Amino acid sequence: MQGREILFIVLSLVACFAGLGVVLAKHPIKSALSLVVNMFSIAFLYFTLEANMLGITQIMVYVGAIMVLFLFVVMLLNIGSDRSGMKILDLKLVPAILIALLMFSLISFQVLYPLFGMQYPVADEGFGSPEAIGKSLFSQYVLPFEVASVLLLVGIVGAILLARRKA
Amino acid sequence: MISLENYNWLHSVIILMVLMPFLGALFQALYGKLTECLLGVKSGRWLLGSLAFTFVGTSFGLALLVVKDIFLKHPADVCCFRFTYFDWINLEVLRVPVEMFLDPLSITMVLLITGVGSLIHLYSTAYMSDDAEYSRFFTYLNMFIGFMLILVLSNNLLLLFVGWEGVGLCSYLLIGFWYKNLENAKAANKAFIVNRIGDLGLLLGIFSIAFLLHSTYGINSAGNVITPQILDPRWLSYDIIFGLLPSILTSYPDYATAIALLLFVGAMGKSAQFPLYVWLPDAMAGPTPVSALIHAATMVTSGIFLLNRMHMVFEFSPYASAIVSVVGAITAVWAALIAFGQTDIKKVLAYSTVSQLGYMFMACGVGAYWVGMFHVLTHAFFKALLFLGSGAVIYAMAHEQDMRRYGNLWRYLPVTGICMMIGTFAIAGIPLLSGFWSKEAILHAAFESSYPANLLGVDVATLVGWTGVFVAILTSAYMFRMHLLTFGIPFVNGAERWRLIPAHDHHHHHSESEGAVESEKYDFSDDTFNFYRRELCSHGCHHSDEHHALDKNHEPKEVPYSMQVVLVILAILSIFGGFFLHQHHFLEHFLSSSSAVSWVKPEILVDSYHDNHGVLESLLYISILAVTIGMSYALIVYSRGLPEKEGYNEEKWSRFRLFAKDGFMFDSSLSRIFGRGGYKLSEGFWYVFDNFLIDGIVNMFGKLSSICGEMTRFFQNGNIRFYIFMMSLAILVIIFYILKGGLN
Amino acid sequence: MIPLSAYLSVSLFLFLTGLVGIIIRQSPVVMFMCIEMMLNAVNLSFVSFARYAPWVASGDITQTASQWMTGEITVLFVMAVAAAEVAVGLGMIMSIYKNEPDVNVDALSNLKG
Amino acid sequence: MLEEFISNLHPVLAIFVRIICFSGIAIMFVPIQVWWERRLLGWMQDRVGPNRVGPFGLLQPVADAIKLFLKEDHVPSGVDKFIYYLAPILAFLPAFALGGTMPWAPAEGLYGLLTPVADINIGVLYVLAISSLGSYGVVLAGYAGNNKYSLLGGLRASAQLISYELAMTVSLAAIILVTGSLRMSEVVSYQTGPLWGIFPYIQNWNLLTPTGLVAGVIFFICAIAETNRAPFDLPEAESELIGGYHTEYSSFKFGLFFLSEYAARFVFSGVFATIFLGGYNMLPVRWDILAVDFPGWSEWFYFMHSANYWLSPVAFIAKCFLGFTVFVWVRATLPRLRYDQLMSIGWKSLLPAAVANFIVVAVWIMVTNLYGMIAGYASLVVSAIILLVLYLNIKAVGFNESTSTKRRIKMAKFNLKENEESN
Repeated sequence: MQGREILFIVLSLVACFAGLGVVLAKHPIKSALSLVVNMFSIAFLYFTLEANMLGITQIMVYVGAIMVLFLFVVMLLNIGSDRSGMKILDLKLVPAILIALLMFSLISFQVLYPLFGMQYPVADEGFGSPEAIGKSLFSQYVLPFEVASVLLLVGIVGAILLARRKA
Repeated sequence: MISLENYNWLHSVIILMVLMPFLGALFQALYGKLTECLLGVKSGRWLLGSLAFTFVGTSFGLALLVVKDIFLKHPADVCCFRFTYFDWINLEVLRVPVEMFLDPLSITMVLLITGVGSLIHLYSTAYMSDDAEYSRFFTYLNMFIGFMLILVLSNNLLLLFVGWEGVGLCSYLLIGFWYKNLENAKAANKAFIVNRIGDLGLLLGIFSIAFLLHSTYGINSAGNVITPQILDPRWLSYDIIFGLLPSILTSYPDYATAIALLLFVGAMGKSAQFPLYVWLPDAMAGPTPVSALIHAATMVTSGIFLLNRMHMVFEFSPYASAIVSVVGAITAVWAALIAFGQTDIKKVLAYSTVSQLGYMFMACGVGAYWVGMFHVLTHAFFKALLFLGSGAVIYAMAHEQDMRRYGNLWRYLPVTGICMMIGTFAIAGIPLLSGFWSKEAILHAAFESSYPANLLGVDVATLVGWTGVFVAILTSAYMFRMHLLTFGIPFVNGAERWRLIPAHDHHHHHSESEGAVESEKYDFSDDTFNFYRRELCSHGCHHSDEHHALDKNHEPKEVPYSMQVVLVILAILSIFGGFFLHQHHFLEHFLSSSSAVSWVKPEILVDSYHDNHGVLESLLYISILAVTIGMSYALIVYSRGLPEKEGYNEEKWSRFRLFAKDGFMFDSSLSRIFGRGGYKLSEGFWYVFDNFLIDGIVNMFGKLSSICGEMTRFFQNGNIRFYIFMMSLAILVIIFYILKGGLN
Repeated sequence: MIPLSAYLSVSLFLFLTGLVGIIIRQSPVVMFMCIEMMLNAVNLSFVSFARYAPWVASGDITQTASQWMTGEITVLFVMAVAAAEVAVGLGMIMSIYKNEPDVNVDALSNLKG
Repeated sequence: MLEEFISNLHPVLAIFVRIICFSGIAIMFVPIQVWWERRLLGWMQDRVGPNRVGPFGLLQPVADAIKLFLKEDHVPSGVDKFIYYLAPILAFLPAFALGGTMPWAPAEGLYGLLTPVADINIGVLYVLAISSLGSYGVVLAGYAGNNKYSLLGGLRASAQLISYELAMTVSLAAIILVTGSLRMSEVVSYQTGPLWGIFPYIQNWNLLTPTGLVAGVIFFICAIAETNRAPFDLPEAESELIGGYHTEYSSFKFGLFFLSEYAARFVFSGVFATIFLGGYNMLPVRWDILAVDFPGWSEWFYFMHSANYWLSPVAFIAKCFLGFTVFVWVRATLPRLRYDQLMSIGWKSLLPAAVANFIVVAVWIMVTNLYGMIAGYASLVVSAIILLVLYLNIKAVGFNESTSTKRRIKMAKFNLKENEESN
């Protein structure tokens, strides 16, 4: 066991528990906080994958902006815990978990198990660096990049339209 | 061919010539109202009018430049130029460039269009000066000139079609210029729709030429080039067509007849030939300068131009040529007879135009294409003169168009009167005036035609010739009738006839009559004031303050100088134009040489069997006699003013004249057959097809989908979580399927 | 050495947790959070695939960047889309809550057939 | 000796040493800052300030701290305990983590082992990411207080942070564009180049360049907003919200908020100094170049050069204090904004200005690369003028609108009066 493995195990455990927390927490604020932790740990998982730029972007975009928005909305609307509660005896609970288990076992047997021996190549200098991402973003992926910017613009307009007070 | 290297400037001059009017139109359309706002209405309109005139005048100047430097320096038969600008359509097998073709025929038309066009622009600046939508008028007018230039200058059939449709559009817009009056809008629609029939013919003609070229020499369905001859994909351009057609048509003479007739249908629509002439008289609803420019001098002659351009096809088909001349003859007689029943001065001129167009087609039909163009030119001079003169009269007479209200206008409008008299003399064929020369040429061509034009056992050419003589009689008769009714000094029943209209207080009456018009807007059953009301409708709404109705205190005044100048110029052209063009057979040599490719005429055409030597020798006397007969009839009947038989009370009219007034019921029976018949037919179709077949199918699908909806609505329960649940179930199944190797 | 499967199984676990969360939770905000978590899970698998791709260690950055950065670029785009989606989605949730202060997703079934 | 000791440490321990070096300084300076702020405020407001405890009141912060920690640690009833305890920690951590990539001395010799904590290739982004985390403490504190005023404070804080984060990011993007690197040490070393590429003896501190000046001003305003200081201190506006998000906190937990606020200001000043004020360099003078060009004075210049190296931590801390002083100065000068003013400044002024600045920089770099330096500066001027004219046009439209509304209101009143008279 080296440091890297320990780090991975810790991070993935944190991520998984935080993920469970998102689903199981009664109060939306706690769900949101769990999600923050989840995303933070995913960001650090990115770091372990040597995707520094993506990790920091993950923190900036998800943790710094999106989750703050979530918290803001939850607080602004003062959403309490599910008044009706999460029905433990909800008819959908059991089938949903069943489906999840089925899918997990199916994929892990069919996909994850064969991939277990996958080699871990030594990354080049500059893998995941801002230069590499920038270069491919502005050369090969410039069209999707522009489309994404338009999408963001549309998103802004849509959000303003949806959220503004009716006159 | 002259080498083009010394004439590089031609390339840009030609496109500039075409673009100038469009630029003018653009300016008028974009900045017309702005100019009026900025400079005030009066000076703004002065600027707009002069600009409109300048743009067209520049084109005319460029055309003159081309004539001076090219056509006067070189023999006509080498003056053929092709200018390619850019590709419009570029496919593997078809390339349609925007290209211009300059030859004697097209430069003749260009001179005519821009020359007469700029004169009429000049005239219009005064005529339209108090119309509310000055710049719109000039937008259309400039655009018309531009499209007309495209039509005559284009080097391929598609571009010709663009010009063809463009002038049709402008004609439509200008007929319906005063669109607030429903009658005008209807007239515009009529012109447009009737022209569509002709355009369909033209399109079919173009298609069949393309088909013929393509199927005979082109590329077969497998994509293989059958003959190496057609490697140039510009096979809609004239130079290619004319190079290939003769050999094809020699082997397929029936195609020649079919194509020629289809093209002729196109020409019939645009040039108002017999069944399709009905739109032209109604087109007089537009402003008078428009009638002069579009519906007398230029656009309606584009049919003749087409025949001249494509004359190769016609020369391969004597039958089609015979049909052309017969249709022309029928039109000439028919319209001339109708003209006798008309009391509206512009309608008389409209029918006269139709009749003269028939004349031109007669000439083309007997094989004398250059004569057709000759008559186009002279007719443009004197008919534009007559229309503009009538416009001047209408202008002076408070927009009254009924000749029965005129009389004795010599006293008030001497310049207009003299000019119109020259025009009348010219159209009637008084010797030495321009109409005389062209009419003589037509008759001459008919009698000495070399065509074996034997249709159903009748010697068509000779028949057409005699018809021409008859039409000459009729023409001089109705033209002098018009002139005498308008200007003639009545010998017997005294005064000017508008003095009989009771006087009325302008403003009071005006509001009253406007109210009346408002209440019974489209009911013109009381037809004494038919035209009066119509004019009121069309003009009254625009400038009710300035124009008053005609009444007995009206004093006609001579029109502004800018209009008089135009009249005088055109009068001079009407006097000397024909002689000038005819001397030393100038025009004949000039036009006959115009073709992109010279080809050997088919042998069938050389054989001539009819013998009209006697007639030809005495033709001059015959035609002079014809003019004299017509003129003396008119003098006898109309020199004493308006005869009782043609007065305001139409019950006293003769049956023939009443019949002619209605256009021999042709128009109304057309609408009855096609309008009502079509309605009944479609009603039947609606009952059978729509009710049972289509509705049944549609209802079946509706019922089917509603049944399906009933079946599937269980799943549509609005519960998002349920949807997601089902979705994940489906994903599971899909993953299972994929992992099981289902995609292999 | 961490195998690729480890990352993928974390990713799969988070994805399925999100899926179960969407199905069993009734608050729209929490459902939305679950969606975000699923997106993140997928992102994680993208990044790990990008890192474990066998051609990572071949060639210099300028030449092959576009090849081996594809996974990471995709993640960037997913983030952009998620940002837009959150902006609009939260706007919608705001307007839903304005009409109904206590929202249960099951009650929002006006469009049922 | 020290160098050897540190370089022989386990890398994880070495990182700990660096963290302690940095955050120890940051925490150590908090009391001094408190004293300095109070004295300065007193001076600016024409009063004395704390002067009883110790010489010049220097021990006043210590006394305050003792008082604070001896207070009863009160937990209001009905709060969400977990979040209530979590919030101060979340407020405390980012304030220090912010400086993680900030070099407070040159990366040579001894200093190179002590700073920065991690010179990663995304240092500037790291700063932005961590500064965006600063909102969590405030927001959660506001929520956990179970108090309407606290909640309002938290809401305001989160809205404000998100709004100003954008302008801050874009203003830094302009600097990144100029520098060409996200690495903090490269940002600093870029600033040691010749000024504007023209003056060889002066360092090219970003604040001395036109676009850098604009970006710097925007960044500093945003920094004030991000740390919730006056005039953007709406989340803790005493007159409206009592104390805002920390109303319900007392004793140690309040102390953490207090500490983190001062630390955040200090560290933000440090970031500002690093990115805009030439980092750890003492003066904007290029001593080494001078030494080469003027051999007669070279010894003195070399001395200054080495002094620049050895005194760099001092210079850096001095710059941090300078920034902190500006914070205090602004607080003493400007009144608190209204909430709508805050939003409109963020969205309508700072963000467009930052974007405009970014565009100007992009054009400048582009033109410089294509047509040379002179054309580049010309394009800078031209595009700035164009953007200014555009801005003035928009402004004019806005003025017209507002005046027309006013006029309409006046007219309406007038008509009302008329009607009354006629009645």
